[in-house]
Amino acid sequence: MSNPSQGSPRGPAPVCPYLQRTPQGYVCSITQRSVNPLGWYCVFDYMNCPIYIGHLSRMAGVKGPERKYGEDVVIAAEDLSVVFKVGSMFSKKDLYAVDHINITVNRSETLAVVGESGSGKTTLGKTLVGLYKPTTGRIYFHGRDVSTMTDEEYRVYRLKSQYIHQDPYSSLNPYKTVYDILAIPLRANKLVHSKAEEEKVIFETLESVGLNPKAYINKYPFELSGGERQRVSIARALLVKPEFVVADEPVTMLDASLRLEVLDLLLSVQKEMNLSVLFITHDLGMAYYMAGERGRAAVMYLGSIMEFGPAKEMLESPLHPYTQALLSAIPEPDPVKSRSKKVMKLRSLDPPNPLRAPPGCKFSDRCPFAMDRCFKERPPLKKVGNTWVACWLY
Amino acid sequence: MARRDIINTSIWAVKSVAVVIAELIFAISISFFLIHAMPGNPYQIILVGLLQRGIPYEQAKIMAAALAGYNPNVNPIVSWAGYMWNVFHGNLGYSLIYRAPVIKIIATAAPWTILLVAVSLTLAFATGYILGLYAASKTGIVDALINGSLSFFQSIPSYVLALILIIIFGVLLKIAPIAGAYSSNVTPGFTAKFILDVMRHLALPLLTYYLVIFPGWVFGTRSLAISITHEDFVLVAKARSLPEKRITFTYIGKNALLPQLTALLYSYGLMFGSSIFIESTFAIPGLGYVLAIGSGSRDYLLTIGSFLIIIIAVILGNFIADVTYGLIDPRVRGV
Amino acid sequence: MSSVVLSVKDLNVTYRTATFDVEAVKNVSFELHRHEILGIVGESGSGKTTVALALMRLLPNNAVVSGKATLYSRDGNTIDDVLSIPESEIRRIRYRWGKISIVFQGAMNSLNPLLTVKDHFVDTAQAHGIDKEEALKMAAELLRSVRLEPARVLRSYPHQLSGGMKQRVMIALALMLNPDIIILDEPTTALDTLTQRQILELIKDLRKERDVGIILITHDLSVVADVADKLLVLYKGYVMEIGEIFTVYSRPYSPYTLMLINSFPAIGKKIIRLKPAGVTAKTNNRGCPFIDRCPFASIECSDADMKLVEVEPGHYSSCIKASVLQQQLAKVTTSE
Amino acid sequence: MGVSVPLGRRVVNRVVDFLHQLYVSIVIFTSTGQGKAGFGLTVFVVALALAAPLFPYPGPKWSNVALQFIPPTLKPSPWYILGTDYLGIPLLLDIIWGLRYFLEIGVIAGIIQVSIGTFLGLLAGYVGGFTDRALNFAFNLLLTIPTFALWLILAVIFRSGNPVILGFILGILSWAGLARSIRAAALSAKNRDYVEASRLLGLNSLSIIANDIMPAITPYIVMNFMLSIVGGFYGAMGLAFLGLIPYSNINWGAIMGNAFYQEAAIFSPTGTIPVVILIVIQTIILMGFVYFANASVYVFDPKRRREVEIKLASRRRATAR
Repeated sequence: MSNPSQGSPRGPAPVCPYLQRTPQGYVCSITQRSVNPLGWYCVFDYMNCPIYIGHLSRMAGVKGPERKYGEDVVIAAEDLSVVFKVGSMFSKKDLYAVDHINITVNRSETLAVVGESGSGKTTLGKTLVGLYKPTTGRIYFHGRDVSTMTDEEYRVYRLKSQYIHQDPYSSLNPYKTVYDILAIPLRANKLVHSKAEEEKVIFETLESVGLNPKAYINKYPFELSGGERQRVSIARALLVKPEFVVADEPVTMLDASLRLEVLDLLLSVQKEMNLSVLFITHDLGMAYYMAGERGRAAVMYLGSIMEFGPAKEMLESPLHPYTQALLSAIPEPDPVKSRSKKVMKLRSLDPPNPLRAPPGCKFSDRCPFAMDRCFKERPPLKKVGNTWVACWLY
Repeated sequence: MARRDIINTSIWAVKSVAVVIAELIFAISISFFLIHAMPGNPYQIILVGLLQRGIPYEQAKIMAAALAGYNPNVNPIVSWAGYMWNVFHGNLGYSLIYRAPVIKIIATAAPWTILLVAVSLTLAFATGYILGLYAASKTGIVDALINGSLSFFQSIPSYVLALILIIIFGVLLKIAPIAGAYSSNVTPGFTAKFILDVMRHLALPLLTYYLVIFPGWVFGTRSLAISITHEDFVLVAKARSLPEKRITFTYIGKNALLPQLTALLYSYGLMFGSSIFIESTFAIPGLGYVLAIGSGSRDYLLTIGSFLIIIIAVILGNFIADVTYGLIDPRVRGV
Repeated sequence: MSSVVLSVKDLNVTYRTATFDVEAVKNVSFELHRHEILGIVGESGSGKTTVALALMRLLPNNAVVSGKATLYSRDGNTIDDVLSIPESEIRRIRYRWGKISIVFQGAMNSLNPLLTVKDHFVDTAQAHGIDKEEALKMAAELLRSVRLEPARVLRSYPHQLSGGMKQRVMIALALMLNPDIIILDEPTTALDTLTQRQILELIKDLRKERDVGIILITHDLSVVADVADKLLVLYKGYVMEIGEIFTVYSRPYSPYTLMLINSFPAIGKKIIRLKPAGVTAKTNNRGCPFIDRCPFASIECSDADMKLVEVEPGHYSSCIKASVLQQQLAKVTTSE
Repeated sequence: MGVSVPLGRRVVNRVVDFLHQLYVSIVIFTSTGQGKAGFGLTVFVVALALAAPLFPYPGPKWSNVALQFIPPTLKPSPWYILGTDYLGIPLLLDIIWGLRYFLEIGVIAGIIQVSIGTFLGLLAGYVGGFTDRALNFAFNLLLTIPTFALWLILAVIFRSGNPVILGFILGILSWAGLARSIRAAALSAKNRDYVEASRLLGLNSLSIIANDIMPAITPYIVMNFMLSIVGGFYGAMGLAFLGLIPYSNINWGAIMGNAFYQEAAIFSPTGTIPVVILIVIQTIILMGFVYFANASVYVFDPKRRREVEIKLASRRRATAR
């Protein structure tokens, strides 16, 4: 599976004239707040600094960067699909890992994406942070279309959206100590100017993820437990003050008793830095725990969204048959409850081969309620109450 | 097999043949380039030789081109194509020291090398594979023994090993002839006496070849077998109380055989490399010997001709190993 | 005939390595009855797989095993100590796969990649003196019982089957010689949710249709909750608690079990937040292993001898403060 | 560490840290039997080669037909302790200067081989896509050619025993094997999550290669560098043994070849002594290099380094009390 990372045809970036260099570091001459410059832009408020935005359009003679979505939509995907060429040299087939998806993530919201392996949830996450190039559709960061951003804007978008990997054993460089793992990105992005400041930032970040800096900075990854590694990789993602983070099943590989601690850490960090988080999981229970009372969740199957709406309603009254099957399949620790759940008798045991997905509704070959319409036509997402669902039953 | 499997397998077969053809063309181009890089221009020497014999210039030019196998006085592309054509038709030029077409000399020399390489390689591969599998289940002294012997043989060049064997068996014990492919008083022919004599003469060279590569095979198979023993399906095989022999050969052995076949791919090059030394030391008139003599006496066409044949043998060897690999591992065939 | 099929007393396993000895399993005792599913729950490093390998006599040769395990086979004869009889005897009575069989984690790699599924069945049959035709007939019937289509599956290589299908092939293979006990070591871990549910349904049907005792090993309490009759909780080689699944869940008598139950963000259930009491264990490895994370720990715990005490009929716990735990638990749940 | 550290102090820190790391590496090297032997021999050989100018050059003024192939004696002077070669020159001097000659070839070949192999291997492994497929095909293509046969032909073309030329040719011919293993290592490293994370954190390809991929492939580079030195010994001695490069008495192959082909000295007891001495010395030295190469793999393993650092720290604490 080739990995077409994002390339963008853009010109050189204009300079923000309001950055002033003072002995203590850079200060924004308008707001007089000390800022951390990222090359020619201040890292924090670039996207929301009204003065700068207005100035950019006038100076660069570019029609002002029109903003598509509202102020609080941090990232949005419109008709997004990612297609991988699969198969041997001559019999190339298209694998729709992500199939025409529309999704939005608001400021300081946790949107849970639930799906089994092969549902395309990881590909969606990696495309939103710019690791994969979308085959169709566009991604909007702060309402700005990523493919038409200037080089500097694009660099800030990539830096402000981070990704936490699932496997703690391959997300940290085994040859570097924890200190180096955190120091290298800081230095590369010129976010610190002296060794002292570098150490201060690293110590603060480690403390914010519940690791005592003195004990951990000289350790190699092989000396850390699974839980500690996940904390270091979360710390690394927070170093660059991101605005949008994709957490791809961060606790699946950890022991049960450690999971809650890491999930709570993610929730507290999200509140503290009002991050928007895309939480990927295969467990609806965990999705609800992270999305919270008002949070939203989306159920994905073979690259498409089957149901998308408030997590609480989705758990109590699931609309789509696949969500119902998922709910009944999730084992409950309480023996009484788990044995009382009625089990959905699916028509076939095994998920279809993604390369030969059924023509109509993708779940049609396993869905016990499948009508002949389901086999022919693919159901669009329809709003039922305040949940969107793609099923001909509604 | 399902229709799809047949298609995939044939695609895989076509791909393998294409690779071989590309490699052949590459090898022939290298030798074409080498001929031109040679200081003394072989074509010139043959031309002068013919002129001295009184053959008119025009005719001599054509004859020289035919004899040398390439024609330098046309533009390079045509000359290259001409050379390619000649090679495919077996005309590798003319050897000055043997006064015969290179292909004939090689035809007489090749069997010796192929005999030596084939026999010693199969012996070393088989014994190394069996001993490696056996050693995988043993630890302690066997480890030290194998590691020690491997680094010992790895650090000895083949000609030094040949010298040692000559000193021990030839000079001190005097039980094996130390030079020549067969003694002079025996008439070559398909007689038992001749064959016996040849085998006596080839004993030491074969032993040298064998000792150069044998430890490598034992060590390779052993470390592979140990890593496979830790796989789940071996534990499950034990759990199903399958007989020990079945587990060692069909479960561990078969999976170890595959990577060893790829290792076979690259050991051909090594084998032909050391043939130059072993055949020269033991005066066995094989390809290596011809190459050494040829380059020693500046007979470039003979040198490059034998060099080309060696590469072609290596390429064919690779192809055979590649095909057997595909036959054994269904995934490679794209099933 | 009593319904007990296997009784294990004080099983101890220590791995001898060059530098130090690892005590993986420390005096584990339990009983397994016919038609019963015993769930063994433990996190990584709790020794649960070591227990399985010890029973299958598959431990590496640097493992030192002590204790007694008696197998009461369905065909009448009893093997009084499975752990100590010589290897030749094990082969003679075809103990492995004949009396007890095992399915390993996720079965991703349990099949030889160069042989077809058919070869695996024939291999197993011939090792146990069953001829080829008989074996193929049995294989077809077994594959249908695990809802797999024999014609296609028998012919294919392991890499052509999905995770769920390979798992079911392994279960069919494990049933082939109708053993008295089947051990399932993490059967659902590497599979996704829907396939996981199908495998658990299959295990429930197994228990009904066949006269076999099943040991289900997992790190995920909710997998056991759904399927098991009895629950055994392991932590760092010690048995923390054994009992009927329902009583253990509603009234856990070991803080570790409580923490395990608590660590699931189950839907609509109140989570009880418990902070460790911060008592540190003495250096020698005596005493309760869970002392540094236990919210109810105190100094005495570091000398606890981890012996199983019957706190309720059929319900055992090795926590010396088991009775205290119940009142404190009640206090914590009401106050919050 | 509050105030920013002056430049001088930082350089000193850097040097101290480097020496410490070097010391840790040496401890790891000498932890195994093979490692001790390999490290000791290699250091001794390199030191002797560098110190060669201190010894008289075994030039023609030493040649003395009367003392041809004499057994080891102290008669005329201690230099004759290992006897003499075909020209009557003391074998001891031949050996010392020979070491320098072979090391020169091996090091030059190693540098060229490692630089081309690493560059192309990284290019293929890291860039991937079409370049990877093309380069990988090229590597396999080059591997079908027996390097020594081609080296022999090129040696004939250049017809010189000059170590720089021989080293250069060997280097140019034999980088394909290293390139292939580096490509494999780079490919496996590239697909790891931490490389993706670095890309996300805005690190450019250069720093990703330096920080994330190089540590994984350094063991291959060191191993191959050592083996190319062994290759240098093999090749140069072999060429001289077959008499394909001009005779020079510091090339042990020439001495052995001479003893075997011309003088048939090998069959007379006096003739075999120099040959046997050379064989023994050459075997020991090459085994040293091979052991060094095998042991060098552990030096880069962070687990081993940590174990040694802990041991050193505890020993330091013990001595401090």
